[in-house]
Amino acid sequence: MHSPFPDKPQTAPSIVLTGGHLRFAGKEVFHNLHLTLPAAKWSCLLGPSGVGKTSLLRQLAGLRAEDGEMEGTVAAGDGAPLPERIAYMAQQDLLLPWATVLENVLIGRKLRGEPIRPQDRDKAMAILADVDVAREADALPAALSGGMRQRVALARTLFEDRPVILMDEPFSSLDAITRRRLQDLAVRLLAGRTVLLVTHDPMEALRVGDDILLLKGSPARIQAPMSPTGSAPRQEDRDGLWPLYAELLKQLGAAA
Amino acid sequence: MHSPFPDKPQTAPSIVLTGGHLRFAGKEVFHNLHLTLPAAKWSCLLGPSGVGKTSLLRQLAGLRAEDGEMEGTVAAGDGAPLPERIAYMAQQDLLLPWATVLENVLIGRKLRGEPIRPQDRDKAMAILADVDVAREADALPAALSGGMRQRVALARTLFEDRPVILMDEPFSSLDAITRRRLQDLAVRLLAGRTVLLVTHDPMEALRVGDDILLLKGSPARIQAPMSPTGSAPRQEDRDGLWPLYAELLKQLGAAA
Amino acid sequence: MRAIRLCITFAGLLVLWQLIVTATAAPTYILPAPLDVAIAMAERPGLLLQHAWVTFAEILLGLLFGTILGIVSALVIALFRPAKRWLLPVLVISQALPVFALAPLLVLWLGYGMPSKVAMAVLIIYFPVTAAFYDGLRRTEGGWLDLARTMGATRGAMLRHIRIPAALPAFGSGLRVGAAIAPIGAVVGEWVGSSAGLGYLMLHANARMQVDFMFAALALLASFGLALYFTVDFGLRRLTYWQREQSPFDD
Amino acid sequence: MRAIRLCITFAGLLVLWQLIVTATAAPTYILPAPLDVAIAMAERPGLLLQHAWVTFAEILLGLLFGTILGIVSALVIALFRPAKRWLLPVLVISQALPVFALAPLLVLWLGYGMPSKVAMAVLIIYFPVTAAFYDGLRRTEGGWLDLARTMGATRGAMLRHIRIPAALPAFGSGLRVGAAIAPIGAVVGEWVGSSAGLGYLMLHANARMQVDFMFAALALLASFGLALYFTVDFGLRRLTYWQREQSPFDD
Amino acid sequence: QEKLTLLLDWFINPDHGPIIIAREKGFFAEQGLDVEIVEPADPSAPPKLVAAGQADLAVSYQPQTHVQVAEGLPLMRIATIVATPLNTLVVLQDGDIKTISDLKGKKVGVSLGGFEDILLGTMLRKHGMDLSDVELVNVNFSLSPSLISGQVDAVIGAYRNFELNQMDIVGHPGRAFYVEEEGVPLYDELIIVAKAGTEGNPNYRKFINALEKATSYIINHPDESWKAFTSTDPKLDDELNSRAWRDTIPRFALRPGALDTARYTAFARFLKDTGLIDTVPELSTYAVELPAQ
Ligand SMILES: Nc1ncnc2c1ncn2[C@@H]1O[C@H](COP(=O)(O)OP(=O)(O)OP(=O)(O)O)[C@@H](O)[C@H]1O
Ligand SMILES: Nc1ncnc2c1ncn2[C@@H]1O[C@H](COP(=O)(O)OP(=O)(O)OP(=O)(O)O)[C@@H](O)[C@H]1O
Ligand SMILES: [Mg+2]
Ligand SMILES: [Mg+2]
Repeated sequence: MHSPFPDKPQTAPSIVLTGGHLRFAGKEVFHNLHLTLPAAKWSCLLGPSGVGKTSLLRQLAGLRAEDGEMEGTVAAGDGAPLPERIAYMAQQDLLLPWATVLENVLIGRKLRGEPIRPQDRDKAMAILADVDVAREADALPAALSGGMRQRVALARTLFEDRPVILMDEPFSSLDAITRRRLQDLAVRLLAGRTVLLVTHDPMEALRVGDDILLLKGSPARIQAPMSPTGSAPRQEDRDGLWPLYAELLKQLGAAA
Repeated sequence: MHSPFPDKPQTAPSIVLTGGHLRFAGKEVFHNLHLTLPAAKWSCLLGPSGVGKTSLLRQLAGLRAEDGEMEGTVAAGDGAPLPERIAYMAQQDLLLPWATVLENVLIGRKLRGEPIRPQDRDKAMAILADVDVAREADALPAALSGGMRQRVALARTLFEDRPVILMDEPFSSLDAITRRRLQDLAVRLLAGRTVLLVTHDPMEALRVGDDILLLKGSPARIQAPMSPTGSAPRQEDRDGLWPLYAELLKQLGAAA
Repeated sequence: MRAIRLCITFAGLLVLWQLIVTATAAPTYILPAPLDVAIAMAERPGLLLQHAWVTFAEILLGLLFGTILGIVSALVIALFRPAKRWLLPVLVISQALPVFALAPLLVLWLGYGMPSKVAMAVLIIYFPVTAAFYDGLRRTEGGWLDLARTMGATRGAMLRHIRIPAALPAFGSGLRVGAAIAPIGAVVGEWVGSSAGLGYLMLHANARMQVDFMFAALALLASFGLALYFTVDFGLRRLTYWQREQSPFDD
Repeated sequence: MRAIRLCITFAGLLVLWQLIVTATAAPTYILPAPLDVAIAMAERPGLLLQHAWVTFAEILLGLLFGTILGIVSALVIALFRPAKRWLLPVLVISQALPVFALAPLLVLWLGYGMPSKVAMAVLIIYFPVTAAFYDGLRRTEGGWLDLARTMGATRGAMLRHIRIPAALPAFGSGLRVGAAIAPIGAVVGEWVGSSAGLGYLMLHANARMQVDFMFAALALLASFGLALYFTVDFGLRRLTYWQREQSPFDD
Repeated sequence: QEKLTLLLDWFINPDHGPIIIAREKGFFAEQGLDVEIVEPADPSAPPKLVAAGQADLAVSYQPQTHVQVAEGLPLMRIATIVATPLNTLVVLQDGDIKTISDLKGKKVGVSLGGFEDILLGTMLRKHGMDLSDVELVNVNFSLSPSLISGQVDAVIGAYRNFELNQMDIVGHPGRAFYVEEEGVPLYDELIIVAKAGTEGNPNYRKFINALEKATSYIINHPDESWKAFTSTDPKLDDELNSRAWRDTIPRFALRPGALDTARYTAFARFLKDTGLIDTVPELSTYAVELPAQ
């Protein structure tokens, strides 16, 4: 099977958040939060809606809270600067309505002032084909369905090809079949990267995550209940995920 | 347990679409589509991303396709006019950014020029409590997380209290626990209504749907592979949904 | 803090002014220095203020009626398709015609009193407000309208609860422009015929080459214009409280 | 189809005009009837056209430079926080000062040729364009900016690929207003000092009480203003091709 | 008290002396008149508004009135305020232009009053040139500044009692060429017009009587009348106005109501010869001497 990525060895760092703190007027989302994302591993973050997952991801991505106070330091394990090594996929697709699907995928290069070479175009088209929206490459986002938009946003993130990937519910609008396929694709393409995936689907977390993280409570605290074994993407039956799934659901229920 | 709805018997009609047709420039989404939603039942619509589920729902809701040609007739089984008996929840939350959460829930009454009585406020607050955003009733949507926004949109739909409910992925941004809770809530509150639910989660369809519908192919056609027995909300193990789940996944896979 | 900044801004403008005078070596009858103007202002403060009130009243009334008229026109054009076809060209023409050409007509119909000046200010403010508000109205997010339709919204309620709030930011843009140019309307009106107001004073002084006094009136007018703009701006921010402003390069 | 509608619109305007004349019983020397004006126009078409070219050139140049200046100013204000604090008041003042008051100064500095009229048109167009574009720039959707930041966007690229496209619809609002009022700028400039142009012709005709001829010039000016507006409008629609317009009550 | 509305041609200035003195000294009141005075900024508007019945009387100019009547405005001259031309062609005293012949190829600023180009043309013709030998530039009301700043080489439309003093005060004295000495027939600069057909209004005669009394008061008491003039509005009290006042006094019509039919007829013929008007209407249709009551 072809890979759109040239074989460029990337050294993915671990990520460490210390003293993470976020408060909105009269509401403390989290407080003195510590978190380590192991290098070159997939961590999956689960937690009840509104607990602060997106906020945490934003802090890791170096973004500020619009109306809140955010504190804490985010650093890479290798001590090198982090920001330019991160690709961030937000909960909303954030496609630019005036740019075609292909242009949206290439936007990172444009924003960094890098030229769009033919091989960039090819790579983008290959990823679009992988997420099955290649046919719409020249369409504007307004002509896409919700799931197609999400897939374009995913393609944009994959295209960025960074050592650290932060994704906020990247598969939430996809049907079960497509979702599985794209999980497998992401695992393959993002092998060796440090990934944090926010998801609402415990089975998804178990299939692709090396570490499962739980954010719960108010102010929210991090728990790391389990680390499935075997290499991702795992299979429900083959890799014995069902007991883990039941366990995870129980823990989530306790969290809610 | 309290119910925010007064005991007003509603006769929910069946819905019949004949000759449904939708084409966008150079792309036929569906063609000569026939569909009957049985009265007072939950139908769940599954299908690959981009196949036309949202479009079909919009046609049933009496909305047009912005840049496409739409044909076909939608009628209620009892022959009475349909439009004013429908509540529609879109794939996006469509909250008004200038209105508080509570005002967003009450917006239907305002838009119809109906007065907001104290009991409307109480009912809205009760539903907001049910979906667990009562604490944010006076906040603006910008202060909510993605899942919270979706729950407000759900609350708005439930508040409308119509005999026909069309919902487009209403639980997609919710964590597993909240999602289950809200499925149960919806089943309880919408008992006796004619419901069409678009979802990507086959298990969700099996838990709440009386009929499962599959939209697949290009142009898309409707299939009705199964109708789980037992009253919703069903339990995975108790109601023997697992074999159905496997079967459904297989059919979806064939559809993709 | 804000007051200090305002003072500094003001001082900066004065310095700029003085620099221009010095640099271009402009004679007093072309561009007087700030000090000359200040002296002219100090010499006859009563006269200036007395005329200023008249102009301020005209400006405020013009802004009020112009805004109301603009809002109504934009609503009519946005709501009724035929209105758009027929009214829009009239509107554009009304704008492209120099108000001065219409002045005798206005005086003929409204006389030499305040109404004709207010009408002139209205004419000037009207278009930016109408055009911007109309632009906002026709760009309402489709999803909201669809939602409202399925809810059986009445036209009026849809307008009131969705289209108008959604168009408020655009309306704000237009009103800001309107507020900034309202003083021109009143002054042009006074030039057409009047016996009071800063515009009258200015023409009068200009005809006599009392350029310092003319600039004193001008300075008063500009100060009022500035105050009006920032008041309107403040009000509009309140009105569109949910809008978050981006100043992405603050940091 | 469009041509027919345009003709009907035009005829409608003529009828409206005639109605006003009839209804107000305005004497010819204040508001001549359309036919009188047509006759006046037919009598000296060469003279009218020759002066019209001058004015049209002034308007187009004014619109061009005013737009460019407005775009640059809005960018500077939006990008540099200090610029906002210091430039915005200057901008508002520049607007609150009646151009008429500045007109004699401009003429003295720039002479009686075309530059002073173009400068006047620029002054008039400048503010609506700047204000609207700036408004658009400061309201960029936060999510896009966040995305761009995580991608390591340069300031320039973020501006070019996100903030400017996102502000184009607002810019369009402003430019439409600018296009509609550009003719005033040029004509006011001509009134203050000129030896050619429709404004000059109008002053001349007005002084001679050839009101029908003056209105002929006015009609030419209005037609050009209308054509300019709709051309700009058409161009702007192209420019914001992804924008869907809502006319929710079409059906 | 009978109400009358009077539109001036321009802001109050010494040219309006008799009108202001009649008001300040109570001569209007004496005649039982209550005169409302309105100052416009566009001198071409008042005749239109009088013709349209928006006001009773307007201050206008004899040449313009001929043109306006020829264009169909129903106007009737009933009185004269300034009985000589005020218009001049002005150049800088120490400038290059010494005689009118020096104007060849130069720029001449004009305040478009509808008549200045005819004046200039006549003056040029006397020196063997015509209008095509100069470039006419509309400078609106910035006559002196445009001349002083060198934007134009001469201006036509400057008033001998006003612009000349103005230039002198700012240190750039001008030299005037008087139109009536360069081939233009004598005319009344400032007159009062009413709407044609209303000349039977008895208040008009009373108005003229008051003007006449005011004029003789001014001649007799130049200093008191200057004080009375400035008392209307303190901002009138400056050096320019006081010098203009002195220069204007000898030009006020001593018999405002009197009509010099020969002067009007000759001037109408002059206008027809220059092509400004096509026909010379019967004088009695636009100028009268109102009878005593
Ligand atoms: N404005 C448009 N112009 C062109 N094509 C469009 C437009 N809107 C929708 N489509 C096409 O119609 C098809 C159906 O879209 P629809 O939104 O109904 O899909 P869907 O089944 O709801 O998908 P999803 O599960 O991803 O939400 C898609 O292939 C989409 O590309
Ligand atoms: N601008 C704001 N003002 C006030 N509160 C805010 C604001 N933004 C977010 N919050 C609050 O912060 C909390 C965390 O929000 P966040 O988006 O991180 O949740 P989440 O875990 O991602 O939820 P979801 O699963 O629903 O997306 C929420 O309770 C929300 O109400
Ligand atoms: Mg989130
Ligand atoms: Mg959909």
